[in-house]
Parts: sequence; C-alpha cells; structure tokens
Amino acid sequence: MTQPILSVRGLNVRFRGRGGGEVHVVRDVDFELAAGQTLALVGESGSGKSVTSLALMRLLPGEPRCRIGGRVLLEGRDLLYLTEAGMRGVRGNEIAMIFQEPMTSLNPVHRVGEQIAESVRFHKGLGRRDALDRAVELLELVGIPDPLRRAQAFPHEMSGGMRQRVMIAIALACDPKVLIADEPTTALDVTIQAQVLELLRDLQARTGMAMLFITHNLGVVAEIADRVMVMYAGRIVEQAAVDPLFAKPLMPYTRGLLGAVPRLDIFAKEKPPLTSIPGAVPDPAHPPKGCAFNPRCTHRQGGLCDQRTPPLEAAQPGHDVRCLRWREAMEAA
Amino acid sequence: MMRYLGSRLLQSILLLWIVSLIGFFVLYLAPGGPLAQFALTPGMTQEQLARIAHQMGLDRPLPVQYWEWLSRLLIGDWGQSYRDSQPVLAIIGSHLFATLLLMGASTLLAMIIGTWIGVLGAIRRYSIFDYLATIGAMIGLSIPTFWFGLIAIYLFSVKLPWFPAGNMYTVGDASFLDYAHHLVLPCLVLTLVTVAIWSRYMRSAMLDVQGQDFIRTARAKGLPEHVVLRKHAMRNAILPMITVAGLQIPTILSGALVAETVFTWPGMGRLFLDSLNYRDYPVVMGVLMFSAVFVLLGNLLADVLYAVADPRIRLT
Amino acid sequence: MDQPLLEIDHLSKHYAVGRSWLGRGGGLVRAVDDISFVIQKGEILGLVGESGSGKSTVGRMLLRLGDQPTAGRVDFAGQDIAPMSQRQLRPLRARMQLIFQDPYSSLNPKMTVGQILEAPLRIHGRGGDRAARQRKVAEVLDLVGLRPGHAARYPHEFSGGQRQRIGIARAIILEPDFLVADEAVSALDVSVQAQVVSLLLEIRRRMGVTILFIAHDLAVVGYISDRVAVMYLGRIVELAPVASLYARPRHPYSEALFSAAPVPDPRANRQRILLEGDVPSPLNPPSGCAFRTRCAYAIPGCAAARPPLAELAPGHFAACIRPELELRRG
Amino acid sequence: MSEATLPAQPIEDIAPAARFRAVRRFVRHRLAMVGVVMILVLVLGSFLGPHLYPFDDLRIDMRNRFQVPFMGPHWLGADPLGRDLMARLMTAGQVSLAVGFAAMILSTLVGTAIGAVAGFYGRALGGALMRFVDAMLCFPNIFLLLTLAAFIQPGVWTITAIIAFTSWMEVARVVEGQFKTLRERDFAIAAMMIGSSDARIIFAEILPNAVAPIVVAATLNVARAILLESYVSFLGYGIQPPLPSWGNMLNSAQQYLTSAPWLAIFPGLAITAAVTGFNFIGDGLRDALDPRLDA
Repeated sequence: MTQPILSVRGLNVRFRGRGGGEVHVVRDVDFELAAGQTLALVGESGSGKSVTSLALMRLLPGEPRCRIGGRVLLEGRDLLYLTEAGMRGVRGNEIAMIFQEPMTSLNPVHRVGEQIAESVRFHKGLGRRDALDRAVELLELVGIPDPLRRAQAFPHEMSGGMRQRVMIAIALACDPKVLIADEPTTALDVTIQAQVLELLRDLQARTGMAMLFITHNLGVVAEIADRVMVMYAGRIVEQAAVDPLFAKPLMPYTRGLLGAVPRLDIFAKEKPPLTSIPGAVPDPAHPPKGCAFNPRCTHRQGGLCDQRTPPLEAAQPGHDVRCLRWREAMEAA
Repeated sequence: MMRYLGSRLLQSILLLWIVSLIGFFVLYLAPGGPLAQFALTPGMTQEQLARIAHQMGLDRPLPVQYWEWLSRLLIGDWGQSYRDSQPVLAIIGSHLFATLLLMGASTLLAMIIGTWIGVLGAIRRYSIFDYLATIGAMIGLSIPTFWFGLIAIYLFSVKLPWFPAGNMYTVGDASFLDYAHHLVLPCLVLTLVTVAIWSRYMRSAMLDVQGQDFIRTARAKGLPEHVVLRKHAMRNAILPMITVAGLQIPTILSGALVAETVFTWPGMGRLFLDSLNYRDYPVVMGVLMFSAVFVLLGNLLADVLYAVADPRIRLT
Repeated sequence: MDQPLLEIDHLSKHYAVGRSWLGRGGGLVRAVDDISFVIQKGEILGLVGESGSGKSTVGRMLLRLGDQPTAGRVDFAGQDIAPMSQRQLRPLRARMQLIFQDPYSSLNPKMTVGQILEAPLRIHGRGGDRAARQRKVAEVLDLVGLRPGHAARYPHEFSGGQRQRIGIARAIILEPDFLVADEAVSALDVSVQAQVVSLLLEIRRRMGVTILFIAHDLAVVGYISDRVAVMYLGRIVELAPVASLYARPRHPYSEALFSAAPVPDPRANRQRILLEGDVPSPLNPPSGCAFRTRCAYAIPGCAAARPPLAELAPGHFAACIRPELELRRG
Repeated sequence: MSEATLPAQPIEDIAPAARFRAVRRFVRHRLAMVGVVMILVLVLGSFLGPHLYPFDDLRIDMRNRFQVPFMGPHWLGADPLGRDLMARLMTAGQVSLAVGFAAMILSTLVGTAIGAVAGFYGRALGGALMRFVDAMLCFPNIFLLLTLAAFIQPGVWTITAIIAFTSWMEVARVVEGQFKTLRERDFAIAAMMIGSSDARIIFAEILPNAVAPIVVAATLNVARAILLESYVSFLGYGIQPPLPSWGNMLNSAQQYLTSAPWLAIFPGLAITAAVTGFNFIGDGLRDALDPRLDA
C-alpha cells in the first residue's frame, strides 16, 4: 500500500450528558486511508460511525460536552492539535464532507452557485466573479444540466438527487485530498442512488481523492468500497479488503449482517433462509460486559465472551477481526 | 408569490368581516346598546326612547342593522363623539401620530437591543449572560407596565427631576429635542416588555437554526465563525422574526395603551380611556375597531415582507 | 388459493394542489392513476416503487384511510368499500389492518402495551371479559416473540424492532383477513429487518392472512412476496410472480430498478443501466407511457397512448408496447 | 421458504422506566423551583397569613395614618386611614390569586374545547373556528377587556369571565396545532384502523399526548390573568373597593405617589412576584415536558 493520506490512531470520543454521566461512543478506532482508495465504514444506527466522521472534521461540540482523544494525521499533521483557525483551513479545503440529507444540508435562502462559490472564495482567495465561474464549472462537473442557469437557483427548486450533486460540488470545490461521505445516498431513491454512486466513482477516478464512505447498506459497500471497516458499539470489529470480507467474514456480527440481507440476484432460483440476528443494538450508555456483541452472538462461549473484551487481531495480512474465537471461524470457513 | 399574497389578502378580508361581527356583537352588549347616551339623559321617557330607537333603526332585524352599521363603517362614517360631536375617525386620526411615535420608537429600540441579547444568548447558551438575560426577560414580561411606569415617574421625575412625567411636548416649545425628552420615560417603559418578548423569540429562533444541517455544512466548508453566524444562521433566524413582529402588534398596542394612561401621552390609548370614562361609546367602539384593523394590516404587511424575504415563497 | 380477496378496478386518486381560494391556478396530482389488479386470498403481494410512485396511497386506499378514492372500485370480500363513509367502515376494520413504517410514532406513548393491544378487542366486543382479553393479549405477544409480562410496559421501554413487533401484534389481534405492511421494515436496522420479515412470513403461515407488502427495497419485497407489482408515477407498469419477474423483467423501468439495486456481493455483475434525470412531476406526467422520457428503448409510438397491462407470459403482466425487448436483470 | 425461529427478545438491558424523567427535570429546574417557592409563599401568605398576622385589614387606626414601613407597629406601613398595608395585601392577594386561577381554568377549558374540535375535524368547521380565533386576536386584549369591563357590571365573577373571554385564544391555537399534528401521527391512524369512534380518538388517544403544552399554556395564562386583573382594577373597572385587590390598591395609591410611595411599591411587588413566579413555573414546565428530551 502507498503512503496513507489520512491516518487515524486510537480515536476515542466521549460525550458528557447534562446530568454528568459520560457516554463513550467511539472506542480505539484505528485506520489508514490512501489516495484514490475508498474505505467503507459500515454499521447500524448507534454504532458510532457518524460520530467518527464528525470527529475527524472536528465538527462535534467542544469540551466539556465532548472529548476527543487519539491522533488524526493528515499527511503527518495531527488535526486534533491544530488551532481552530488552522482547522478551518483544512475543512472544505483538504478534507471535505457530504451528508445524508440533501434536503436540509443546503441553506434555503442562498443561491446554490453562491453556496459553492463561498468555499472557493474563502480557501483560494478568488474574487466574487471568478468564484462564481468556478461554481458553474463544478456544477457541470457533477453532471447538472444547464449549470449557468442552475447556479442561480435556490435549493428548493431542485430535486433530492440534484441537491446531493450540489453538495458534492461544494465538497469538491477546493480539490480536497479526502472526501468523507456520510450516508450520501440513504435518503435517495435507488435509481438516483445509482447515479450518485456512479458520479462519486467517476470523480474519484479523475481526482485521485481518498474517500471515507459511511453507510449501513452492504449492497452499496460492495459496489463502491476497496476496503471495509465494520463498526459495532463504537468499535471496529472487522476490517478487510472488500472481497475477502464478503467472501469470508470472520466476525459473527459481519456474518449475521450479510446473512440478514436478502439477495435479489438469486431469487429466481431459490430463497435461502435469512439469518436474523436476535435482539437489538446495545445502548451506548450501557454496553454489555466483555465483547459488545456477545448477548446477540450465536457463537458466544459463556465465561469467555462475556468476560474479556477481545482485541483487534490480524487474522490474515490486511484482515483484522475483533473476536475471541476467530480461529474457529477460520477453520470452519 | 402573487398567489401567496392573493390568498393572504383574501384571508385578511375574511378576517376583517369576522372582526366586524365581533365588534357589532360587543356594541350590542353595551348597556342600552347604541341608545346608551339617551338612556342616561335625565327626564327621558320610555316613549321618547322608543321613538329615537325607531329613528335609529334599532327596531329592525339585527342582520339589517348589522348591514347598515357595516356599510357606514366601510364608507368611513364611524359616527360622532357624544362629547364634542366630532366625527370619530377624525378624532382617532388626531391621536394616531402620538401612538405611532411611541410604538415606533420603542419597537425600533426593542428590535435592536432584543436581537443583540437574543443572538448572544443563543451563541453562548447556558453562559452567565444567557442566564441573566433569561431571568431579566422573564421579569420584564412579568412586571406590570403601569406600575413600572409609576415607579419610573417616582424615580426619574419626582426624586430626580430628569424627565417630564407626562405629555408629549411642552406648550410653546415642541422642538425635536423636546419631543425626545418627553418620549424617554414612556418609551423606556414600553420597551422593557417588547425587548423581553423579542429577545426570547430571537434566542429560540437562533437556537433552532443553529441545530440545522446547513449550519453544519457551512462549518464543514471551513468558513469562519462570523460568516457562519451572519450569512447562514442569522439570515435564516430573521425570517420567523418577521412573523413574530406581525403577531406582536396587538401586544405592543396594548402596552402603548398602558404607557399612555400612566404618562398622559395624548395617543389612542389615552383617548380610549378618556372616552371610556365619559361613556363615549362611539369613540370607544371606533378605537376598538380601528385597532383591530390596524393589527390586521400590520399582519398583512408582515406577510408581504416575509414573502419578499424568503426565496421559498418569493419564487413560487 | 386462487380466490380473490380484493379486486381493485380502475382505481384513481387525484389531489388538487396549490389552488388559491377562488379555485384558480394549481394543478391536479395524479397520485394513483387508473390501476386495476387482484389480490388473491392468502397471498403476499409486493408493491415496489420509488418515492412519489403512489404505492403508499394505494395501500391507504385499499384500507380506506382518508377520503374516498377519486374513481374506481375496491371490492373487499365481495363488497365495494370505495364509496363507504368512515362510520360504515368501522365494523369492517376488524378484517383489515395496517402495519406502519415508523415503530416510534405508531404506538401511543401514553398507553401501555397491554392497553394498546386490548383496545381493538374492546372496540369490537371480542375476546370476552377482561381476563379473557388479557389471555388473548398474552397469546399474541407470545406469537410475535415478546413475553406476556411486557404488556405492563410503555412503548418507549422497547427497541425499534420490538416496537414493530408490538405494532404487528396490534394488527393481528383481531385475526384480520387482510394486512397492509407499509414500508414495515424500512426504518429498522439491517439485523432487525430480517427478524420482522421472518415474523411476517410466520404469521402468514399460521393465520393464512393476505398481505400487501409495500416497500422500496426490491430485495426485501422479492424475498417475502409471492407476486410483485411495480409502480411508476401512479401506475402499475409490471405485475408478475416473483420467480418470473426476478428472472426476466418485461418492463424497461423494472429493468432499470433491478439494475440500480445494489447487490451485497463485490463480484456481482456490475453493468448497469443508469436512468437519466429524475422522476417527472405527477402534476404533469408525460403523455402515453409515463416512463418514456427516461426510457432507453423509447420509440415515437410510446407517446401516443397509454400502454395497457398485457399478459406476456403466464401470470406475467407488463405495460409496454415493446414486448419483444430482451431485458436483463441487473 | 424460511423456517425462521423466533427467539423471545431479552429486554432486561433496556433503561429503567423513564416515566418520571419529566418530573425530575422540573425539580432540577432552578428557576421553576424559585417560582414554586414564590407562589407557595404568596398563596400561603394570602390564605393563612391573615390568621397569624396581628392586624386586621379593615381596622382603621387614625393615629398611624401614613405610617412609614418598618417605622412603627405596621410592618409594611399604613394607608391614609391607618389600615395595615400588610394585612390588606394578604386579603387582596386572595382575590387576585383566585381571579387568576379561575380565569385560567375557564380559558383553558374553552380554549381546549375549541382547539380540539378545530384541530381534529379541520376543514370547514376547523377553519371557521380558527378564523374566529384569529379575529379575536386582532383586538389588542386590553382594549377588548376594558370595553367589556366598562359595559358590564363589575364584580369578581364578571371580571373573571371577561378575562377568560379575552385570553382563551392562545390555548385554542396551541391545542389546535397539537391536534392537527397528532391526528396525522401513526398512532392516531392506528386508532382509526381498529375502528375507534371519534370521541375515543380525541379523549383516549390524542388528548393525553397534548396535555404538556396545555399545562404550559395554562400556567402562563394564570400569570397573564393576574396581570390583566391588576390593570383593569388599577383603572377602576375591575374589582371594586371595599373588596381589595392588588390592582385597585395601586389605584388609590396613585395620588399619594410622592408622599407615600410605599403604598404603590408593595402591591406592585406582590403582582410582579406572582406573575414572575407563574412565568418561571411555566418556563420550567416547558423545558421539563419537552418531548424531545424523552428519547
């Protein structure tokens, strides 16, 4: 693997409630992201995946309500130690972000051209006219027809898919090295989702940016990712390249997730039973003892899994798993 | 936008009609109804009263009477004062300026101060400033305006003779400074309430906007905080405030009435109270109807401003 | 099994929008536009489509929630419920039920689970005395995988998946003939979705209930359903048994939908058909075939007239004037 | 087809009952607690105070006319007739607080009924009712209140009724908004699906979920009713002497403002304290009952 652009070491995020209790939502997250690579972060609601992305951008509320620990290295600079002004120079410039809700993520009272242009103006020091020209170029780049006219439109005059394209244009305005996409297609219809995924793939091929793609949809992961991290209750529980992860998942949670998704490509012939995972995602304020997944796990071993917290171990080169019994899973596979 | 404004206009006309029904109802509630003046005149016999009632058309069916009352209202014939036989509308007109001056000055002041307090409170939520502003606003809303006025007179007019305790100008002076000097105390008293309301709404509008996704987008672009605040947060938080301003008109008008009574300010409120004391029902009814129409027009104006300010309405 | 429970005949629902007080301006949204189909007793019929396709409106019309349909008949077990008033419908409510999408807003937060489940029994005078009703509640809770003891708890004490089970329990406690599941698993986490899908299949097996399963996820719909109807802009464009449809779609829109659906397998065939642009406004749908503006196979004839649903293979209907097309699935 | 097994769901790990969270939030709300204490002091002082306090509110004591507060036998001074100010404040408090409460109950009932009908049925009936509310709100309420008070024979009950008549509209708006939203919520539709009657949906399903904003509006209405009563009485159209209320005490104090300011200061402080107390409680209730905090 080439030198990583973004390297995250021991990231921890804790929230403090107004009552004083502390909730540890992201625990010891490590990963690296190289140029041109797409890393998918998969998890269910409450797994801490969105908080992880906001922590990288330092967009979480400040202390004392939220404490971030660890290191976030962008080409060697630790973002967590930058001043707020220094961090502003990174946001939207070197690391950009797109969000789940294109309906509410754009300011309703400003024209979309202006919303794209202000980022360029601030980071690249362009004049108003040049920045607007750049905005039109960007709208064209993200495949919006008639960009000159569309730059004058307000967000409410556009469809959901169009707005997400505008969000992507804003993110790409300053040619970022890293793009964080937080569930960018979840709110869209499947045909529009396919368009947006295609666009992101295409843009990545052209710009060589690295992409951290956050989603709960395993189909989307299979479609776009090079590597995958599976997150459960704030921890990375499995991490591997996309092919081995789907072919030979080692963590029982990953296996359960894959088994729970019906495959429409094989219905015509058969309908294999769905393996559902019993129970529900744990409350981050009251995580179970031992392995966080143990109360729902079909492979749990009493006296072991509910006592010890498993470490993240390399089962194979490039394939890490957090399970006390992964060796047995390896043999079975 | 035209369709939006058209529908608003229609709604206002409908509302005006209901307002007139309520006004008519109140008028008939008066002891003796429109006959009250004559009923109070000593030596009036029942027959004479009945004759006057017939002359005034009071023995006809209510809908007919309502229709006549309404048509007179619409052509500007609002009756005559019992006191000095002046047309009601003319009397109201001669008192309007004073009230508008008082309301305008205090509203302007309240918007400036209230916006500042509200925005600052929202940005520094749960700070000492926010806490004090919250308590201050609650007390401001709770102090009876007339009592606060009395205390202000006692302190700043009696104990410390800094400001006049009443009237709008000194006879024989009437310069701009003289008006301003007289305006200070009533304006201060009225502003207290208005600032309290305005800062509360502004704070909650700012808090709402600050939680929106597009603010996160603006921050994710790396924009400086003052740009995020002014261009993205405040620009959106001001929108609902336009509606709030419209809805607060009756409250401010009520407040002005109270301030006018305490400071003998020669406005509509003073006129209203004097007429009430004289049982001058045409003027009382006139001021009541006029203030309702005033409020209605104010709300309509707020709707128009809103439509101009919000592109979501402007362009549809 | 081939006995119809519901027959839907030329059903439409149009809404006036943006109209001013004087009734001027605005337009007519054809949320559902002249659809006909039959739901067989005991089957699970899937209804897929994107947002704005009208699929939820169909579900609500079949249950007669809200106003009367603009036109058409809904024959439920032999009687036309389309023109009935809500009062007339009340006795029929015991026979048709709805499972909601959002497990958080569909349970009254101020009532215990027991009260929520007992209410239908009380209203319809079923289940006998209080003790008998409580036995029935316990029985249903057991059926949906909860414990009888949970009856004393409030909805907020349960997770999303559990709440959805409570919603299902309420829907089946009167042993209805017909269930509409409107995006019933869409709001749930992936790991919980499978539980609920399995539960619905189990309930059908035990009670023989007929289900209209509305969703946007082709995979889930295909998994649970016997037959599937595909909607686009208020119309049914294809209706077929799952095996036949998922092996070979016959309408270009279905093909595009299949192609766009992500498959959780990185080695799956990645050749896709990308649709251009967005769904047209239902205020102003294209003439003829509503899909022609985005269809790769459109010919001038598509604009001429609205294509009817035609049977292209046994039980396999599609509304396309080009049946000769060799369409692919994904 | 799948033969899924359906394991019973363990739910022991779910957070303990959150039913009393709102109560706890209210008790922790500092301003609200200050408000509760203020109101308790005023209510107890007004209704129990006269039994413990040595002076009678009606006893005339000409030797101590205009006694300055803290400078003689009368704690808070005496009025032109030498009547004890403190004792009068207590009696007046009974009237002012009672009128405030009664007006609140009346206006809340009317507002809730009209708002519920308008919000639940919507369309023509709801629209007509709400336009009536809008029209009522066009009249600045003090103008309307004074006009009615001047027309109608003043008395405790009429004043209460008039105040209620001019302040039910906010409650109606709040309730209408609630009903309109809640009616569309899935649980209300579910209630309709199981064949519930309208009455059952209104009273058993929707109303319990609309109680929080009604309680908040009602609390703020007490504050406002006290304020309105004091103003009308101050102008002489409200509660008539010899029955004292905080407002009409101010009326008679006005002429002695320069010579005996305490006669104006203490009743005003009493009104301010009562109104502030209820406003604090209302604010605390609004925060405590905020459904967004019940995750």
